[in-house]
Amino acid sequence: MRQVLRLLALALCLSLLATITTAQAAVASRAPVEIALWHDWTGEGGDGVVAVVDAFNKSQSNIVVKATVTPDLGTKLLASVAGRVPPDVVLFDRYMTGQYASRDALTPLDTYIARDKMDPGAFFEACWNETVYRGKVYSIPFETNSRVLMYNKRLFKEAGLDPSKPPETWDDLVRYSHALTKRDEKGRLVQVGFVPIWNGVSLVHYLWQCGGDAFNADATRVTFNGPEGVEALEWVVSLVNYYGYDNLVSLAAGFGSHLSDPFYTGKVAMKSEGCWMLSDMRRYAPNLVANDLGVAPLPRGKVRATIAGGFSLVIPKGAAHSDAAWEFIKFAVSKDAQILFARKAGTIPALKAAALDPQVAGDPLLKPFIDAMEHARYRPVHPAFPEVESYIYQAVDKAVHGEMSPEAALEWAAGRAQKVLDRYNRHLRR
Amino acid sequence: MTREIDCTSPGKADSGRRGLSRNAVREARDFYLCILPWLVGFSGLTLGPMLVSFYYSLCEYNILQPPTWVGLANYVSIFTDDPLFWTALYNTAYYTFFSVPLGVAGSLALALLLNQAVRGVRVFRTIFYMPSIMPAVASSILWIWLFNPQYGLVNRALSLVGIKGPLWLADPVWSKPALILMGLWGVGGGTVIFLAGLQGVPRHLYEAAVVDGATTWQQFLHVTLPMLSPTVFFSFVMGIIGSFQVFTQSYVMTQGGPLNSTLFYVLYLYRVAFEFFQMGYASALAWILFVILVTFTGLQLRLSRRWVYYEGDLRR
Amino acid sequence: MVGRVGIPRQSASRRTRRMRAILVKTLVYLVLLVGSSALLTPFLWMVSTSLKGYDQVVASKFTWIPKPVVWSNYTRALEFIPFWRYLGNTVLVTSMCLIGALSASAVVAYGFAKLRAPGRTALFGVLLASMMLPGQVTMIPVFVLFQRLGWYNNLKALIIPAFLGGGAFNIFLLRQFYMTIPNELCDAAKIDGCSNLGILVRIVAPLSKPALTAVGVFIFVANWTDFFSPLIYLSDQEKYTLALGLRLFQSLHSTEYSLLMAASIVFSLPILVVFFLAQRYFIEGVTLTGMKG
Amino acid sequence: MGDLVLSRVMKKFNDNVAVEIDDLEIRKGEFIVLLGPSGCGKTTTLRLIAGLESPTRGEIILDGKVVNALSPKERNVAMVFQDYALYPHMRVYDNIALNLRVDRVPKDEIDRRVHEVARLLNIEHLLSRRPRAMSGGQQQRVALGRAIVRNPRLFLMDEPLSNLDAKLRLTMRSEIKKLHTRLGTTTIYVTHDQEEAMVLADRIVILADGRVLQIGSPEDVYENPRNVFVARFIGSPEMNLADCRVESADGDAWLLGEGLRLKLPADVMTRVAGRGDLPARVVLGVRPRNVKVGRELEDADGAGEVTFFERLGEVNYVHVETGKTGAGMDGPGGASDGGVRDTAGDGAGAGVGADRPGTTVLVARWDEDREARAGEQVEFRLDRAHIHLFDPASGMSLLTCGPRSR
Repeated sequence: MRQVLRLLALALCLSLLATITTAQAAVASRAPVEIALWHDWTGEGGDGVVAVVDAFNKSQSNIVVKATVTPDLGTKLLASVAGRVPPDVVLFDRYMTGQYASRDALTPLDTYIARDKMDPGAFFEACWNETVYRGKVYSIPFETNSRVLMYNKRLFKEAGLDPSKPPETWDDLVRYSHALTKRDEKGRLVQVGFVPIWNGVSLVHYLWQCGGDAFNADATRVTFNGPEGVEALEWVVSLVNYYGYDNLVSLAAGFGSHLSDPFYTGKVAMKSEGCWMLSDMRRYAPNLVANDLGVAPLPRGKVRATIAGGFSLVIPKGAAHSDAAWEFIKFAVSKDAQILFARKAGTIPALKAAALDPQVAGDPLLKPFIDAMEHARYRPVHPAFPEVESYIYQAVDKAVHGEMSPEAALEWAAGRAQKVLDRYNRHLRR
Repeated sequence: MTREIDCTSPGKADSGRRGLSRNAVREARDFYLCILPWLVGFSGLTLGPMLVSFYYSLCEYNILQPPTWVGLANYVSIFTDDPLFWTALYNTAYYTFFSVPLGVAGSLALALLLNQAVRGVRVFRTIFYMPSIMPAVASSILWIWLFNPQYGLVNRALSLVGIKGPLWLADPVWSKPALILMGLWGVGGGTVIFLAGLQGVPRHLYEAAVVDGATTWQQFLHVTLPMLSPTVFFSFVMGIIGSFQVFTQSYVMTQGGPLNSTLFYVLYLYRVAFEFFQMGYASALAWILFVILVTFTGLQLRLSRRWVYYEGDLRR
Repeated sequence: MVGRVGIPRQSASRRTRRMRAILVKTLVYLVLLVGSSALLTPFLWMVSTSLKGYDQVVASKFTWIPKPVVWSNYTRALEFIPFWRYLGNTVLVTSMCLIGALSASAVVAYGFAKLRAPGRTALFGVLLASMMLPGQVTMIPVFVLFQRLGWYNNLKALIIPAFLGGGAFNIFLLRQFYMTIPNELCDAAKIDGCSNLGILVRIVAPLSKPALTAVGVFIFVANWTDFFSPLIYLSDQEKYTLALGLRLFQSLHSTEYSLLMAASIVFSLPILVVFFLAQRYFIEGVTLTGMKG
Repeated sequence: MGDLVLSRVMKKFNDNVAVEIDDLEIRKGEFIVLLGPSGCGKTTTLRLIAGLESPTRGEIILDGKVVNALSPKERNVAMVFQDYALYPHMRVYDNIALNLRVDRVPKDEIDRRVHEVARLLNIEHLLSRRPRAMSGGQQQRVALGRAIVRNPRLFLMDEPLSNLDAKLRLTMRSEIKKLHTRLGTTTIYVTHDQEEAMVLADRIVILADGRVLQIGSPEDVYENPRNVFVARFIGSPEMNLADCRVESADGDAWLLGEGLRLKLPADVMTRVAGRGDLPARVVLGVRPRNVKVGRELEDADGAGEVTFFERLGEVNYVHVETGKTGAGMDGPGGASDGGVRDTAGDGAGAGVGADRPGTTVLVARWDEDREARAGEQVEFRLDRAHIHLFDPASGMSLLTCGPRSR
């Protein structure tokens, strides 16, 4: 008897479910699909996203993209994936692709790419490669950025340096820095040249410029403690020591200048910076941008190298409307949309054709950033990398504070990092 | 002196313990009715997640994929192969050891001050409360400036008395004291609790003390403090629980540096969980912290019987 | 101390006493003034920044008085985000949470403070223990749970938990205060025929007004400024609260400082007003519990 | 059947027995005082009756019904607390009116009754004040008013006068008595003050260590204390107690103590419980008012030296140190008899403290007009009709009672 009842109940539920789904399907066929896009861009970048979304929504009638600005995107995305309510498409830091892809949280896009014949070669190589994890593509590059050397021409002149000849090599950089450093009668810093530990420049950057890398080719060994790493860190430490760590700390913040970079106020003559700063700089330091701003490729160590970061579009696993999401992605990386976004946000399109378009490359301040893409590198697409990098930061910290020699600090960090890498590799193999 | 009947026979005494009288049953029923909302909330929304996180602590879990069982491996590697765990534990204990007593004393002192009948005391109270609602961005910017070795107010004040101030946030030795100092800025929150507590101290006790010739200090010691002891106890328990979970300042201002000197326990845990995606390991860290805090609080509860005075304590 | 000396010296002692009172009062004022001006500085700094144009914000020399005063920062700030909508959401959530958490914690604390029952001590221990696991590790399970309950992207996720106990911190705090209310009063009320609810409503709660006010302020502030729960539980931007909206002023690489400060001030003002109004209860109920003699 | 019966009631806190009362019956309209030193369980007894505590075992029977399970409200008892327990946040009016409001009595009825009670207690002018702004006596009246207003079946009063000054205490005492006469409500009153008990009670219940030592009318417990504890607790100044040996000589029984010897009269002997013989040692008890002191008395039972003259105005007392005397005492046993001479010897030096072993202080009423001087030698004689004998081991009285009430 109970069995029968249970069966009846089941049948009832199923039929109800069926009715609902068919009803929904019926509705869907008439009304456009609404898909959710999460991103954490505000300000000019936010306007850029809105512009692209609007353009897409206007371009067709089947899909409506609803963009939501989500501060603290990473945490929220994690929660939503764990809770199986992910958005359909996310504009997120490409650097995270490996993290998420290795955990099977992203939809591989190769079928779509093949179907729609998307050409990987149309994108900057560093950008595209950063989306590939174990041979599969997990995100489509949306925008990118590189680093260049920004310098203050007025300070160059004051120090007797030629503003049209920015430093070419690390040695130049050190020499210029010495020339640009000013101290007051008590020996406190009033002005500095280039500070290698500011602006969030990772040691990995200098490592690349020395010709080294964080991992070996198959990502089984950490290699940042090799001679290239030691050389890079020694160089960093010697320049910091020239200023004096204590003095740098004192210079770093003052009540008036906390809101922005001491570069704006002429306390720092050179810095390594990405193009994202341009809009901020135009707003807060228009005179500097108009008259005194010099932009040059980063000085090289043994080779030229810059990091290429930026954002990608991904479809989380379990997204309700991945096909529609793909349609949006396709649109967003089309040349027009890329140019539209770049012009609003002031960043570099990931699509080469858009980046080289005069509408974008015509901006003389942006041009050097685009040129720098030639030497662009990207961080290893490996889930262990963030944790490994945290040890690299600690090594720099120890060396700069004089707690350990650069070599010993790197040795220590490599010891810890190798364990981390092994652990991940072991787990990935399983 | 004399007794008519001599004492209890143990058999009798036991019979009384069995079961509760109907009034006691009614009181117990009311107790459970009263705490029902919490009981529902706790068992529904807190206990489950706690147990789940305990399960995670025995797993390798990266949030994005289902957890896989690893037994005690996380705990073992925390204790045997994780120098940062010890660093974070030390930093947190250091911070707690100084910030909690200072914070409690500070809020109490401020409350006494703000309990005076002075003109404009309401405005003063509001001002002193402000730091505890100040958006974190604003207060961290402010404190970075205050601690600036060259231009900061702190070191300028120190130089007035001929002391060359340290680098504060940038110095591994002074970064923790700096954050402790900064924490004291927000004592206004605790002051609110003490202000409320001060209203419960019957005035006649002060009058009695004055009649007995007590000085202001003695009045404080023998009247105010005992009557406030439940509040003091509360502040200590919450202070320890809170400071063991200190996170925001170091997350916003120092990111754990320099040289990991402000790497506090929960900051480390947060990194492990959300930057390295190792929620299993982070959960194990959390449960170790949990055990530490439970032990501490249990100890405090036990000690509290000696010094906390409740006017309305229940006889049992 | 001075009051105890003999009659001939009394006038002299009275004079010293008055002198001392004046001295003490001066000292109190001095400390209050110095302290509050120190605490006011950052707020004034925020106000000042909120009224500055771009060039003044980054000027290497800090000035307190903006020149010119850019009042339009405020109108721009309110237009930068859908301010009024977010304000409405915030008011709704905060007031519901205030009602829920205050009443729930008042009742639960009464149970823990004034009623005897087997298991009470153990449950109180559990209550305390529930605060000791860092939220970072329970966040994901809680999220999954709320999502299963259908609370995701719904204000329920923010409001319902407030009604379920009102937070261990608040319960503990109120319990500590209830414990200081003499039991004789509760007994008297029992004799007068009050049920436990009656005792709470008629006796314990009115006598705990300062503590309830403090807890009310805490609940208000906590919910008004809560950034995290709205962030992870709400996915519709229209449902955002102000605390979340405030984050929209800070972008990845650049920040509209003046607007951020203007919005922060507008955001904090209600809290200050609430506190200013509420705190009269901290002094109004002077020695209500004057029981003896 | 009494109005209130406690039957085999026991209350334990944790493992400590606070109260153990086998049988206590209280009649309708009676004024019962529970008397005992602090910590003897009298307040707990009161709270058990009120329903604020539940007995660990036993039954509380009100009007023939077991009320163990009933709440205070259902028992309809009113209680006046030691610290009054007035609600500090309510005006006097509301303090008195609360229990009527809880009972949902109509508003004008409440108003009428509150005013009636206020008139009765002379506190009408205080109705809008708060308790804090009133004197102790006024608060006391409010507390009484709160109890009276509801016409309870039982009044329970827990040391209601202990926080008042001496004079006010006397006033309130008589007012409470008058109130009881007027209202006729059964009243159970707890105090540690024996004088209060004597004045107020119809019957006194003396408690110690949670147990009933004696129940009786004031004069009964005064005249016939059932044991040493009661004997000492009732009456002021305290009853004199002296260790004595019992000796028989010529068929008469003699008591020999420190500096005293007296022959027990035949009527006392007939009252010896069980008509058996007295044990070899007894504790002799006699109240100060039953000791006659004089320079030279006929048939003196002993002599001693005045160590202290206690002037109370109305009545004066002397403290006499027996066994401290220049003169020897006559008696059948001669000089070697009695503990007195064994230890104190004769002619013990002046300036020896009264607590010196071998001496006993006897307090006695001083009827002469003049003051007694310290050091003065006096003789004393005990009123044979009012002496008490107790067993030194058990403390129980060895005499059957004269006028017993129960």
